Amino acid sequence: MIVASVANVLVWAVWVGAAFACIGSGIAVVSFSNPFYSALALIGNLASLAVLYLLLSAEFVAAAQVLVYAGAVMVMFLFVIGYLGDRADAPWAGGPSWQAVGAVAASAALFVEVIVVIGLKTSGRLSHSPSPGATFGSPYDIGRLFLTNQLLAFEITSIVLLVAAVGGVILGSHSRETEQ
Amino acid sequence: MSSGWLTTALILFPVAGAILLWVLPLRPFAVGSTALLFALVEVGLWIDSVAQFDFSQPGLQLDQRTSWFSDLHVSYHVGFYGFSIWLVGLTTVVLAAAIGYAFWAGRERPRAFYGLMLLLTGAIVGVFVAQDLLLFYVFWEAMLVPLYVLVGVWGGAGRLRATLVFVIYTMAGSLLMLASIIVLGLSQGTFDLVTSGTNGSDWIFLGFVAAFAVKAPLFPLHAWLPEAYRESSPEVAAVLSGVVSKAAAYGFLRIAIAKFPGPVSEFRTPILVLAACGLVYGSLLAFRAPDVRGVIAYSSLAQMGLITLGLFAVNDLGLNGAVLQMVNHGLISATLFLLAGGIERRTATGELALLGGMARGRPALATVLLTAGVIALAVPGSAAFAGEFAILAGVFQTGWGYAVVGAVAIVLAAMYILRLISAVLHDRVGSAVPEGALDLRPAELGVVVPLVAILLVLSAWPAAITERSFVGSAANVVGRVAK
Amino acid sequence: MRGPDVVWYLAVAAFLFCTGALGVLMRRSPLIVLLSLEIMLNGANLALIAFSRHYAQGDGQIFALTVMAVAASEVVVGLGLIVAIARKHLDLDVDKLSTLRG
Amino acid sequence: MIAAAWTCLLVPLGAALAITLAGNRITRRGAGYLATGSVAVSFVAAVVTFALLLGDSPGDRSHPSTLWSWLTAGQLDFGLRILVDPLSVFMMLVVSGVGMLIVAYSIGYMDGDDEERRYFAYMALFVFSMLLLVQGGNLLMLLVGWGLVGLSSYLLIGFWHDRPSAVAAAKKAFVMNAIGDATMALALFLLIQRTGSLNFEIVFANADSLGVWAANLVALGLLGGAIAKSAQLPLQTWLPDAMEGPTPVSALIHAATMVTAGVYLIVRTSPLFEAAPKVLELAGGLGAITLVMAGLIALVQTDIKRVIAYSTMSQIGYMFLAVGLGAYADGMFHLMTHAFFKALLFMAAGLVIHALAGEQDIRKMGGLRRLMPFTFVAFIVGTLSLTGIPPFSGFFSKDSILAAALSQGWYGQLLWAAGMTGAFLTGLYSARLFFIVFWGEPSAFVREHLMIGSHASGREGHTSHERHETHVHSGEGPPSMTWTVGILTVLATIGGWIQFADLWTPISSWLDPVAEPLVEATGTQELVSSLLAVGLGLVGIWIAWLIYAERQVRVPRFAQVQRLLEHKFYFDELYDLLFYRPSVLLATGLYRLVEQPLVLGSIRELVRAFREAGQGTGRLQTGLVRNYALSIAASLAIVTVVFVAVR
Repeated sequence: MIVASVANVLVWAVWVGAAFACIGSGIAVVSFSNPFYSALALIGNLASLAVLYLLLSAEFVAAAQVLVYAGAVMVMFLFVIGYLGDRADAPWAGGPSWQAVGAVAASAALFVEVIVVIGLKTSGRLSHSPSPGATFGSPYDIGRLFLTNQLLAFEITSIVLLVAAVGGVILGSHSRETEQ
Repeated sequence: MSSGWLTTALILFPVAGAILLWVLPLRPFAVGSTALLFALVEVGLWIDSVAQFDFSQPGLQLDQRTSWFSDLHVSYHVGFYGFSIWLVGLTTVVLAAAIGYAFWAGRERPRAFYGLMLLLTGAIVGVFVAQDLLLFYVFWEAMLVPLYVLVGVWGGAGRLRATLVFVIYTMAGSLLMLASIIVLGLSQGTFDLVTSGTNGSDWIFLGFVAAFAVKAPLFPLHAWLPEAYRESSPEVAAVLSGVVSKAAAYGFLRIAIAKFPGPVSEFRTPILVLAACGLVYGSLLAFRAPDVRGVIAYSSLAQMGLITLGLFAVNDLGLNGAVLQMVNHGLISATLFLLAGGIERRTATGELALLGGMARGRPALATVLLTAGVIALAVPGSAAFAGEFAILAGVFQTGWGYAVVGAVAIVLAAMYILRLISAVLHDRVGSAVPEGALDLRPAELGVVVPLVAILLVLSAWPAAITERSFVGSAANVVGRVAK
Repeated sequence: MRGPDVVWYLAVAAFLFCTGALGVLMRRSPLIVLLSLEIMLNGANLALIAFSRHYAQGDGQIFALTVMAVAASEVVVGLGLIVAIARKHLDLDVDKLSTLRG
Repeated sequence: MIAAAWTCLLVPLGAALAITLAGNRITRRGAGYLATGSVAVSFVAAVVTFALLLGDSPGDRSHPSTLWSWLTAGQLDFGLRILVDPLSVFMMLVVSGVGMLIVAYSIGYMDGDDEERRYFAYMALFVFSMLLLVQGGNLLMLLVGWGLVGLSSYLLIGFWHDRPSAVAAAKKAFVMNAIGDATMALALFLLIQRTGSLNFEIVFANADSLGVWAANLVALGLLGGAIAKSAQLPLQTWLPDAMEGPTPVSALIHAATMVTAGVYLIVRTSPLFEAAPKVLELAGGLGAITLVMAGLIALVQTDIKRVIAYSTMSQIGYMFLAVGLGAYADGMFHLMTHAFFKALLFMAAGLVIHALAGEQDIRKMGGLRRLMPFTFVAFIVGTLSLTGIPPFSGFFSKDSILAAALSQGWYGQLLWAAGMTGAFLTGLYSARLFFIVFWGEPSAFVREHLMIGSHASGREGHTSHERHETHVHSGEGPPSMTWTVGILTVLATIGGWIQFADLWTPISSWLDPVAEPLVEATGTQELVSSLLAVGLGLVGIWIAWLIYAERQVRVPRFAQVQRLLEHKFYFDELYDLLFYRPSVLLATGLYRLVEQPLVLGSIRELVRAFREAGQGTGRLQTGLVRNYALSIAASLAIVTVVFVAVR
């Protein structure tokens, strides 16, 4: 009993930490004018998200998150930022344009709406989640799903990746040709 | 019932011919002759269907029905009524003549051309025999698409603009009809024309009327008409004004009138007034049109107004006369357009001011054009007179004013047709008429004379059609068709 | 379930999504726009995984993984474009790339 | 009898078709013989029909026959139906008899024209149409024949189609007749609505129950057809122009048969007209006005055929006068004698024209008496008969009409006065024509053509094609022309003797079962009318003698009146102003003001509107990614609200 409540408090503490780190790093990504710092903040964001995933007992996704994003995607970002150097700097625009006003309004409205919907419409149905099985979120479970029920998604994903790889290659080579 | 296959064959046979032409790498001459052969066999099939049709029986005959979308109650349902068999006959004959003319005149890209003509044949026959709303719509569109191409590719100098206007107008009409068909079919629970009941909705009715009025065309929705009739090749113009416009009139009869008794009586006056306006308006413009095709085109507008008058009189005389006049006008305008094509080939112009004096030394041309023209102006005793007389007598019972307007139009018709005849055949020899311009060639005669001969036979015996269009009272039959 | 309810996770996810959207809508640097897009996708992923946990169904996680793959692809193409733009010596400013104006 | 009647009707049609289809496989002369033969067969068949009908009792002489249903609609059934009764047989005899003579005459007259076959096909078609008109067993068949004679008239007036004036005249004739057809058709529509049939028996049986309005409208519609076909006021202007056609055509169609169809129509549908007595009186009044007016115009015409054409209008005016007063048999009797003497006059004129290589202007003629003695005699007989001098045929028929008018109250007496004026005018203009053409010394023009021996066989005014001069004949034309003229001369002389009112009336008793006369003149009235009319006619001839033969008196000059007459009372100008120009203006105006801007312009406007709408919405397409993203986000926000609110 005490162990359970202590564990509960501990989980809450971890959650609060991770959640705020997540939110903070997210804001940071959006607001830095130097993309390098933004990218670094995104790494923080990804890491804190991985923690939240772990709390949701999605171990495999958390691992994939760290490996794919932090390991691969972020490296790519950093390479590009490094390649661009000064030109990558993105100072904030001048005064508030109607675009900025509209952006803030739309984002805020979306956020409020989602919160309202969660608060009003779910009315407790989302609390008291049942305990998942022991293998939930494990690579075994994910792998089984991928190769049985979600085989199509798996294959499509692979095709998307392939197309993206080809696209990346073509974009690179094409621009080289035009340079010459 | 095995005879239903005959109806299906009437639709599919020319389509099969079209596919054959597209697939087989034939040489141009072989393509033309194959197409003509198919068209003539199609006429033979129609004659067979007339032989099998029992004109003393009411109701649908030679019918065939297969479920298509069963949950929407859409089916492939085809069959003949008395009046539709004549329109199918008109279609097969005019299309055969048109293909024959094209074969004689020669067309570029023959495989595409003749294939489209055969496809058009099948589609128009389909329009006349379809007994299901959705099927009707399918055939309707299948009829329009080849026409767009035929006008747009093989037409004259202004063909693209003509096609554009034609497409815009007919598309707008077709979409209104599609909306009406969907609403009507869903509200009835079935798309079947035979089993579905009547409907009282003004809006659905007006949707159909708009589509048919554009296609007919009725005044003032005829903006596409002069250019389409002028710019397309003669045989396509013949099909357009001879047959395709009749599909619209058939739609009025089979759907707008038979399915909407309430709205018909409500909107009859404005429709009749528009039709009467179109009759006089078309006649007047035909009188002033500067070229051969213009005269025929505007006279077509006038004739469609007349046919609409007869249809919306909704009585025995009007309906019988309208069916008769549909066949008459189909044959007449096809003949006239083909002759106009022949004249244009010889003189390279259709301008009436440049023509003249072609009768001397060209007895065949003079005789055929004169005969067709005289029938077109509905000289008493001609088939067209029988049709006009019945129509006007019918509409007289609805309102005497319409018949008076029609009588004025008879005089105007005399004026514009005589103007056409004398401007082409008589007076001094026109500046565009070469001395050595030939008389009609045997091939041309072979195309045109059968049409004129049918008209002459109908002149002697118009009751051949009026006795066999509706069993008993026409007004009842339209009601009975509607159930 | 220990710790906060799924609702709280969803709130965080929503906030992340809206923050990312704000970045996409306001920033003019294509790099930061891409980064903001990542934030948006991550927000969505968080929501997917939270629901997956709530219903004890693994399919949500599959979806999240797919999203990750798509995000990776998107980054590849997006960065490729940015590099291409840079090579053409164009300004790295989305407001100046308006060739598609009607 | 029925078979004979059908034979009579259909043989000319067969000939017309055969000539048309045979094309060059039949010789020109062969076509002429075929046409003549077919009309002769018709005549024989008509005589047979007549003989058989004589065998029936007078009250039982009506025999309808239907070949097949011509037009049906529900309960309505209009058959291809003929009616053999005294009236139709009377007309059949006149039409096929006179027709046969004139077609035979044409063989000589048209000899050498390079479209002879077409001519004879048209002639045979005309005879068929005219027979259909008179034999038609219901009003629809009558209207069919009515329209077909109009068609053949159009074809034959415009026979020389490279002459613009001929083409214009043909069109004018057809259009004016189409007006009459249209009013007739309207009358038929009303009858169909009221009686449900067009068969004569049924329609006539219901004539009294039509109601005043309907009866008057029906009668007016039929009268419209009658005056258009018979060239009576106010639809008379086409007939003089119709003289553009070959002369035998004028003789057959525009004198002997077709133009008198209006008289036949009124007699045939007399029960309908009797149900509308005012309209019947109107017919008589129009006839009276026309007969005086045409007589006046004839005084100043210089074209030989036009003078005779106006005399035709005038004589048909007499017939209208007669039938308008209800003297049906008298009208028909005059129709018959008129057919004889007017055909004779035209054919005699044709001989003159033929001899003078197509010249029709009487001012160039003169002194033909000795050069064409046969024609001279024929012309004398025709003129005297036309003027109504006994014992020639016109006297008997015209005087019974005038007597009938005298017995018919004040209105009849008014018409009688008009008829008397007409008798005087007839004498004057016909004698004028006769004296100018035949009296005095041969004119230079005549000498050139007839005395130097160049017997050119010409066709009037038709000189653009090669002359056909292979046969040599006397100045009076080939035998085929002269013998027919000879027969007609005899007929015009004795044709009137078959009825002499009050003493000897076979025609009246033959026709009375069909159309019971409304008037019966007394012997005194007959006598008074005869004496006065003959006297006035002789006075007219005498004045003409003084002016044109003796040249003792100069033509009185009244410039205004003369101009009025030469312009035919300005009817052509009036119609041009009232109908033709407005309709041309209307057509042009409609094209400029409605068709161009509204109907054809509609599509242009539509295209413009779409283009502008496209450009407008195109402005939304900024090309800026952030704008698009913002619109997506904003839309998402809005759609979410909608979803939440709606659920």
